[in-house]
Amino acid sequence: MPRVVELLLLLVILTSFIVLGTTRLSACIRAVAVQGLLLGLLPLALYPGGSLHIWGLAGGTVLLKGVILPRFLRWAIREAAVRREVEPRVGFALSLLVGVVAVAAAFAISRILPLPERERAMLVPVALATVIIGLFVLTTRSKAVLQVVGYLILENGVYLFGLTHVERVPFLVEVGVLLDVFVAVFIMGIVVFHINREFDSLDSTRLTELTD
Amino acid sequence: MKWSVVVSLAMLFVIAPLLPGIAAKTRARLTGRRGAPVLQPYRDLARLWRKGAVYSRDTSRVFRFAPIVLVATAAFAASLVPLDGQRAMLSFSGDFVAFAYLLALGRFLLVLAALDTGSSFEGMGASREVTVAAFAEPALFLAFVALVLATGNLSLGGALGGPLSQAWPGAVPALAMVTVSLFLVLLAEGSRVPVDDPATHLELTMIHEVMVLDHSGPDFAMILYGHALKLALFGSLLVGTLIPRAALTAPLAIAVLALGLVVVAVAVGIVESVMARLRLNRVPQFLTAASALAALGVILLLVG
Amino acid sequence: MILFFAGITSILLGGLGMLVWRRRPGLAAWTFAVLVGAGCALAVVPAIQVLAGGAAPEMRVPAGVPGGDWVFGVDLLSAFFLLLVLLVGGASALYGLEYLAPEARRRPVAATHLLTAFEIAALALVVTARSAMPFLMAWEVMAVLAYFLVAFDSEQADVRRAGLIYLIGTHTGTLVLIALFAFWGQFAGALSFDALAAAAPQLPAGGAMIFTLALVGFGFKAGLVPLHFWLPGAHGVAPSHVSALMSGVVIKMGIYGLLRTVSLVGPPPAWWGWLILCLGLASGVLGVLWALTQHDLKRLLAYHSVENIGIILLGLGIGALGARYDASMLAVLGFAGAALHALNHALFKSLLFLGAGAVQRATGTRLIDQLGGLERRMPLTWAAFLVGSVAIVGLPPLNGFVSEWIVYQGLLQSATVPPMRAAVFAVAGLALIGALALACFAKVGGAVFLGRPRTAATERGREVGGGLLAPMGALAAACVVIGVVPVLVVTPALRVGASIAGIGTDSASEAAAAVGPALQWISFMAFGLVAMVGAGWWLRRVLLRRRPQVWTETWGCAYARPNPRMQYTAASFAAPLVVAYGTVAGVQVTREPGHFHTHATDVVLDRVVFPLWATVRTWALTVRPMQQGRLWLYLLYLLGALLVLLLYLAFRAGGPGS
Amino acid sequence: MLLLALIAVPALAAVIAYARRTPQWRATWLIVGALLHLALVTVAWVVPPLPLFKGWLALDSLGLIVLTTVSALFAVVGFYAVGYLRRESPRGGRAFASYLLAFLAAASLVAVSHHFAVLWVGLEATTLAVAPLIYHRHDRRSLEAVWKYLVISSVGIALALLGVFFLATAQAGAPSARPLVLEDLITDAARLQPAWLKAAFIFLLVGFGTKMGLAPMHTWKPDTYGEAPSLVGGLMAGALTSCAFLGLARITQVAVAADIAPFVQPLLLGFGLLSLVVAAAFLVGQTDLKRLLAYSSVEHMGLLAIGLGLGGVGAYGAVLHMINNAFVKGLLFLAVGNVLLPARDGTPPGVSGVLHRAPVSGFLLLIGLFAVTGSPPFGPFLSEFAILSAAFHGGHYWIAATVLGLLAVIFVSLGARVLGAVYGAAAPTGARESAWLAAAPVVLALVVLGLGVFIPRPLFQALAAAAGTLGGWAP
Repeated sequence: MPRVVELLLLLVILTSFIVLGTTRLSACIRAVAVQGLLLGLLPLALYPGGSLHIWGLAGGTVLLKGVILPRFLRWAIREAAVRREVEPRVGFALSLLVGVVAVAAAFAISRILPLPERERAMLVPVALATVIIGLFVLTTRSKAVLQVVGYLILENGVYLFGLTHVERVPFLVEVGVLLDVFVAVFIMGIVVFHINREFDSLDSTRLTELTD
Repeated sequence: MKWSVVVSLAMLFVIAPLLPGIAAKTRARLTGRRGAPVLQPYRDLARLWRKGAVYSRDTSRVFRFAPIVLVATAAFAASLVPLDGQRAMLSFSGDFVAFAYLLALGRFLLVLAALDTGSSFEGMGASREVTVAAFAEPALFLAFVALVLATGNLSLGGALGGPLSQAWPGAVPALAMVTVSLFLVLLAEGSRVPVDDPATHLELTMIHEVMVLDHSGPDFAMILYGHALKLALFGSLLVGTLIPRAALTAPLAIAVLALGLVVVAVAVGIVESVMARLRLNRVPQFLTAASALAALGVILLLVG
Repeated sequence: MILFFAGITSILLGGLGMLVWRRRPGLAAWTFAVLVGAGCALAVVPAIQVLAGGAAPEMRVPAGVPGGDWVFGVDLLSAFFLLLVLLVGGASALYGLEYLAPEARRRPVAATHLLTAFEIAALALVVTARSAMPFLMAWEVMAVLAYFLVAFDSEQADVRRAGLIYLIGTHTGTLVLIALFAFWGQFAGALSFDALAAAAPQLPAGGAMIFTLALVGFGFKAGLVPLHFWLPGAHGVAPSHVSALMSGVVIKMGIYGLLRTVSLVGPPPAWWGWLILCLGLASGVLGVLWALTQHDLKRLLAYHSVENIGIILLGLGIGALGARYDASMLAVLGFAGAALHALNHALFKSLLFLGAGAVQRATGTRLIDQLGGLERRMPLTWAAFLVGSVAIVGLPPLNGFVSEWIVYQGLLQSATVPPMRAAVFAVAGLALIGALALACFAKVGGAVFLGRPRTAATERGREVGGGLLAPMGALAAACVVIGVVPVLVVTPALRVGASIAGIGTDSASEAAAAVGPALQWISFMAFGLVAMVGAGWWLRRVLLRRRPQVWTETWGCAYARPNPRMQYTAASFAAPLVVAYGTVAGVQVTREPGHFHTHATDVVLDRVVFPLWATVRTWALTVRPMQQGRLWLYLLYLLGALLVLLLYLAFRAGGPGS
Repeated sequence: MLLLALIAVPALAAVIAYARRTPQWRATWLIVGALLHLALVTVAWVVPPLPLFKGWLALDSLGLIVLTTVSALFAVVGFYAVGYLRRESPRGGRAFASYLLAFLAAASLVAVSHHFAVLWVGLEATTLAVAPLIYHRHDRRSLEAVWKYLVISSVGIALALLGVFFLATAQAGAPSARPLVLEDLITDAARLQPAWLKAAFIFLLVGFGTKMGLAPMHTWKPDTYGEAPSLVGGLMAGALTSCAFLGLARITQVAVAADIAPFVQPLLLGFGLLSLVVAAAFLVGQTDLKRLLAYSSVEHMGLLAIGLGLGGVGAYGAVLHMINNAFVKGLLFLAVGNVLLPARDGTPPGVSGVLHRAPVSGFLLLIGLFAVTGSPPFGPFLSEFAILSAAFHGGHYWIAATVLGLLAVIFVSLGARVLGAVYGAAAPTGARESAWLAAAPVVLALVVLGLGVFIPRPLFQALAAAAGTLGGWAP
């Protein structure tokens, strides 16, 4: 059911845009949570009547990316007694513009690339766009939490691309990947937590002691 | 070994002290004085030879060895020169080097002796002596190179003895230049005007004289003699280059040499009377000129 | 070969003994002396056999690393340098025992002796290694151990600095050598010298690359101008027996390397020969000029090493040109002169350094203008030092004259080979070098040993012990013997030269026949000179026996009370020459009233090396802002890299392999 | 079965060590795990283990070399860790041993995996396993260090994952093949879609390059190595980089098989040279000893990339250099650790007089200095010689010249700093060097020296085989 797929993908892009455009941390985290849910649903939409593999994948994704990680991030910032605004290095409007450009570029690129199967054509550009947006967030947002969020978006993009051939990449690996992402974000969260304690701020720009 | 070699060598040893005398006489005459008799140097030597000696407490064996070494090296250097016009007593390929380095050995000891006294004047003289030598040496060696190129023979005896006479016609300008530069070197090595002035009385302007201030008696005699011998040696090199006497019979050749030496001495005297002594910092230029002349000669011989 | 390795083992054991018995210094010293001495004696046997005309032994060891078997052997060239290594090495090592004894309380002297022994072994292996891998390994071990030996007085900052500069110089050279063999290996199946030699014909441009790399790589070690900048400092600050070892032997490894390269590749291109000749002249003249300006006795000696390397290079250049232009006689003479002067320089330079060490032990200073009048206080040291001085100035009747005479022979004979006649001009250069060296050692001998002591410490100086005098005596004896009976070493040297030029021994014997009579005359001259001086001495004694001999003050030209401070200082002594040649040597001379000063720092170091490094440093520091601790910047670098690669992909997508 | 054991043993040991109450027991289990692992590796040399899980896990010569290197280094570091834990108990020291063992497990997984996704998982696991170790001091500096390390390497590794997927996409042309399995990728390399393959290579290069620390993705390295405890630094610079290098080598194998070498070569050479330049620039006048080592590590990663890029003997040189680098870095980090242990916080700029204060460590530092700068007769000399020969052989004279020049600059900087630390006036401190702490680096020094003068036959054959799969050969 390609329609559903495209709808989901559009939603994914939208969630990314929200992260780009919003001013509040909590909103960003919520957006990422939603994106995680969407990613969880995508396999089902892509492979209707899917196997145990698909269901497991969907379930795992929803659980990890949609529920646990966002929760965890909220916990990480809870104690932070600092202002919760985003304070980006690049203004929101410009960020959104970049987002749009990224999407356009992604579509342009995927025009060049010899794509595997046509009916999932849209998957690739969206994946690329998400990746680019994730990297953009990582580099332009100064708050540690937001960088974690950016990393999550990046991961989601990669994951999206991975969906292009779920049946080729076996379940075990998917699980491994998910686990790794989970642990990575988990540790990052802990570090963010410590950053809050040490610096009374989520602002990672303060972390510039180590230089040459 | 032919008698002529021994005789010529003996002749050189005998007339060596005459040359400073002649030079001084010429100079005196040209400057309108009567001057000391020509044989004065012999008298000085004899007097000194009979004297006792005065030594500085600071001096060591080096101080007393130096005069002996000076004479010995000069004598050996003499044995390398073909005085009878044909062959030298000692002759081997590359004995140019031996010639120069023997004289250098004598100089080395003499300089050490000067420093041995710890007198600032003698130190100064020694310093100037080595400086002059450092500039004269290249000129001398270039002259040697020129002789080698002209004659294709690597020994003094060989070069000055035989083939030089054949070489002259082909290479007059080159050899002329070499002769001139040899003369300039002679003036320097013999510590003569315009490099040094044996007749001056102000220590600060002396080179050789001030270096041997502390020597006395027989030691000083040996130094004087050795120095005269050195002058005679360069003189005979000069004569040998200018007038190859291989063709002549031995007695004639020896006579020509003696005459030539006298002429050289007179020439030295004339230079001394017509030229002023150069300021010390001009001496290098003077000797560099000598090197340049010799080098020019070498170049001419290389291209010709 | 068995003997050789037995000797090496014994040397190493001697070194280890120092460590084993470090609680009992006496015993350790004895074992060291015996084992090292015996080791040198043993290992030198094959060298002498080969030089005497025996067959060249060789030994193959299966290698544990790629590059073919490890071959060790003693051919003529190796034998000659092995001789040098073991003679001087042994003497220095033994000298070290007593020399360092006073330091034992403050420093790990045992370790130093151990390193010295190992250094000798490494040197011996360098000259016997017959394939690249063991050669490079022995080479680097030699260089690094030398560094540790130099850094003996590591408390002092200047020692550390000098050591570091040495290390940088030598390691740069090693890198070039690695490049040399890496490049050469591409044309040869294996890295054994035989294989490399076999590959020589395939080398592009007649081995121009090889010869260039060899010149730089080995030049650093040999310390030829302008690659000498590390040398004066290192040789100046090292313990004296180490300086002797380094100046005498270690830098000769550079010469060995050059000669070995020539012998492997064959006649080098003409430009190389001329280049070597010019470098030789530059090193000789500049080295001695810089030496004249020195105030530190050992730095002065170090600069004379640069000078003598120059003389060696003159010989080498003549040899190379002769080989190129098929003038076998010249080739033989040139290479033989180089090898022989290497040996002689090793002897008298180490002798001089050991003498300087004795002076330092006795007076506690190396500054020439604080010494003086030591002739009375240490006559034997002075005798040895005088021998060394006369030898290094190249005067008859000592060994220096012999080798310089052979180099002169080569230079003069180049007049007979049309393409290389211009080389005769080098004669003037060599003459100048000789005259300047004479001036310099007149200054040293006069200021250090003659006249009157300039300081109280010097006043108190006393003769050093036998442990220091014996090695000096041995080296001095060697200098005299070679000078008086040159034929002993010249004949082997000529055969070495022939072997380097790769031409049969018949041309060697031809050359020997050519110089034979001259050698006899030289011996005769030497004996005659000694006899004559002796006779003169005796005559003088007779004359003055019953005549008044007055002992009084030096005649101060009517100045009543001369004092030591009034003596002509070494700096002033050298002044006229320094002033006259200052511009050539790039030496600044400053005159203030009553004070005359010449700069003794190294010109190349100050004007080239340091500025170069400063430039590198500034460039390096300009990129430091890259690492400012800003995470987002770091991520941008990452993205930038990715972007660049994607662009590359976009452009190369149609490229090969797609 | 053996392959599984290689991963399971250290994992189990980690769990047990965590469960144990007393530090003594944790230390014991650390040693036990390390030694058992080493034993298993030795077995693997004798009896080549069979592939597992339809060839996902297999042990070819390249993997075996990496595995052995990691295991041996880990064993030594493990012993060192025991002494270290006695000297100072890091906060959260309870898990210290477990994290180490977990790292070993992950590294083993990397070494034995012939499936790119599995390899990726293992690599990411190694990243995460060491993160807590970096942060063990729980102060601002280490916090900053671990944060940057996590973010940068996670981003890198995420890109690598994308690369893995690209690789899978490229394989679409060969439906019969087992997806992402090395053997199949190589066998029908001809049928891979070049564009996707190239894209995959690029992303994997960036990703694995980030983990290796190739410039300009190296930025986390100085901070991390500077702050991590020196034994962790040694493990990262020695073992972690080797794993990352293995990843790069794997994709290079595919690239070579699919003969897109002309595309790949300039990339590897470019990154290698850039790394050398950056390392040289940052080594000049560097005072902090650990950062010094970090940049030196960047330099050697650059050499590895250059070796891979040159191919031929260079491939052999690269693999050999990987081994040497691992042990030398271990040696240096442990020695520096001994020097700095008294000084708890980072590196005091003016470390000097080590030779008087801690003679053994000082001596080891000297050995390390000459080894790491590729002086004979130490191991790195042989590998750098091979790489240089490859450069000459390929006619890349300018590369050879550049490398040599940079090596000279690097030697000056390293030499100036290390010798300054070893010699000079001793900083007064009562710290004596314990046998535990001194022994480990001594062993490493012996290994480095041994590899310089003797390469055992089996190892050489393994190297030759590995070089063969990388389109190269042994000298």
